[in-house]
Amino acid sequence: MIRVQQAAFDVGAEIAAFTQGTGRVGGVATFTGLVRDYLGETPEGAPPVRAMTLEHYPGMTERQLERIEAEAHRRWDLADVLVIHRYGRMAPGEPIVLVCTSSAHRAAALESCQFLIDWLKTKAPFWKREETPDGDHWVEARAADDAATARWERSAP
Amino acid sequence: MIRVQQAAFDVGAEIAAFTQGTGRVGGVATFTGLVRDYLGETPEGAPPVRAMTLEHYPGMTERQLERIEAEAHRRWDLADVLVIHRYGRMAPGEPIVLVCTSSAHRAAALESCQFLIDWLKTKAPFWKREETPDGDHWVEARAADDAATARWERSAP
Amino acid sequence: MKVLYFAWLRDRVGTAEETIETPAEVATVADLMGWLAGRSDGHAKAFATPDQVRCAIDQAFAGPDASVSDAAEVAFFPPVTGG
Amino acid sequence: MKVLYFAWLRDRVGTAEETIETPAEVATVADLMGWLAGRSDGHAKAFATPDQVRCAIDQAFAGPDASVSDAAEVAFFPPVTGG
Repeated sequence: MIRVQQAAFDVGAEIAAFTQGTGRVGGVATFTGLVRDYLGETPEGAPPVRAMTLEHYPGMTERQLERIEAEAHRRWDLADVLVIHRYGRMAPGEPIVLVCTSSAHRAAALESCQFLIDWLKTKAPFWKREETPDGDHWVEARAADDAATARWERSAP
Repeated sequence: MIRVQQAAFDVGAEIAAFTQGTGRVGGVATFTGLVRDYLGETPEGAPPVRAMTLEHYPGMTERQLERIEAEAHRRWDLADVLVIHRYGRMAPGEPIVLVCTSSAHRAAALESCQFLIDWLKTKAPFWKREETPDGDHWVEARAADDAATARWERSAP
Repeated sequence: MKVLYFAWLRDRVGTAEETIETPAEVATVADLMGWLAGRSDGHAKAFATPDQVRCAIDQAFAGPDASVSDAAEVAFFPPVTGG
Repeated sequence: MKVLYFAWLRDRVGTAEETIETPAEVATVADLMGWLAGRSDGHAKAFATPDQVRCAIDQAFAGPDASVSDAAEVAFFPPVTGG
């Protein structure tokens, strides 16, 4: 299931409900992405982020996330998939994105979870704008994200 | 943190507390292993499991899990690690094990989560006994688990 | 044809959406980018670094050589940064 | 020396723990397994498939050639199946 929403969500409650619904198959993997309270790769010397706004392309976002979900089901034997992605303004510590996968095989759950977060980082039309003491700025795309996605294009299990 | 306990735990509440504690770093990965309601690799024709009992080696279990946790911190730049592993009797759908990792880098969180569950499958002294309509039996170790662990011995990031 | 702009492309163009009629020689995404760049100073700034611009035709990613002849909705935006 | 048995090794031996005194020629884990196998029918059954038996000396995994001379606690069990 795909959900694109402005409202904050409760990570624990979402994972509990997902696990309750499909848990008997064996394993549940999750990844939660949260707003950091600093910029860049390491906290040393990085300016603090006061808040972040995620803009997206309504319509295309849902289409891309549904394609990514279908691709995960095609590549792995999964019982269930949940992707929640927020847009709008959010504070440090708030969840941005949650990916949950369940499978009888733990490797399938874990690998598909990583695949989904890697893919949506480069294929879902979202753009982050950070508010810092030095002003607002659009976050630049990272080459590492493209590399992470390219990895999955080389290897189809 | 390592917890070895008989009591059931609330997956959602544990993940929520872990995320609350370290979430601002960026990403949280989790894996939950649950008691399946059937035996073996696929549900086809497999008899139902009524309950499962996990025996362990008190003392050695904690030592091994602490070593595995330290190894994950050595290999990846992690903000925090939580491993909860239960022993005793549990019903289908109940959680057996929970691994949570957090990091500024999503790949570190996801890979270390997979590493931890792979390693504890072959390095932590637990033994599963399943109760089925055909009687009780000890679960046999899977060659796939050894292979999953061996993979990490070849590749240290 | 409806044209949408997102993130810093919208900031530079100064609008999120406009409806345009293109001349017949605008056949591809690259042609359209060049043509749009001539519409205003804001458009020119938005398309000044074309390698930093991504395109979707009718809500699917499209490369610079993709045809825009039958497009109802064309969107321009920077490389995505969600997740 | 304290010897512990887990899972089906305990079922077969019939006890979870026993304290033993070994003769001087029992130097390694493999020696100890052979010597224990002679203590009862249950012990013999437990050690009948030695490739299915794992060992820990003082709560750390030990191979068949590891010395048991200074061991306080030796445990035997099947390959682990947790997680």
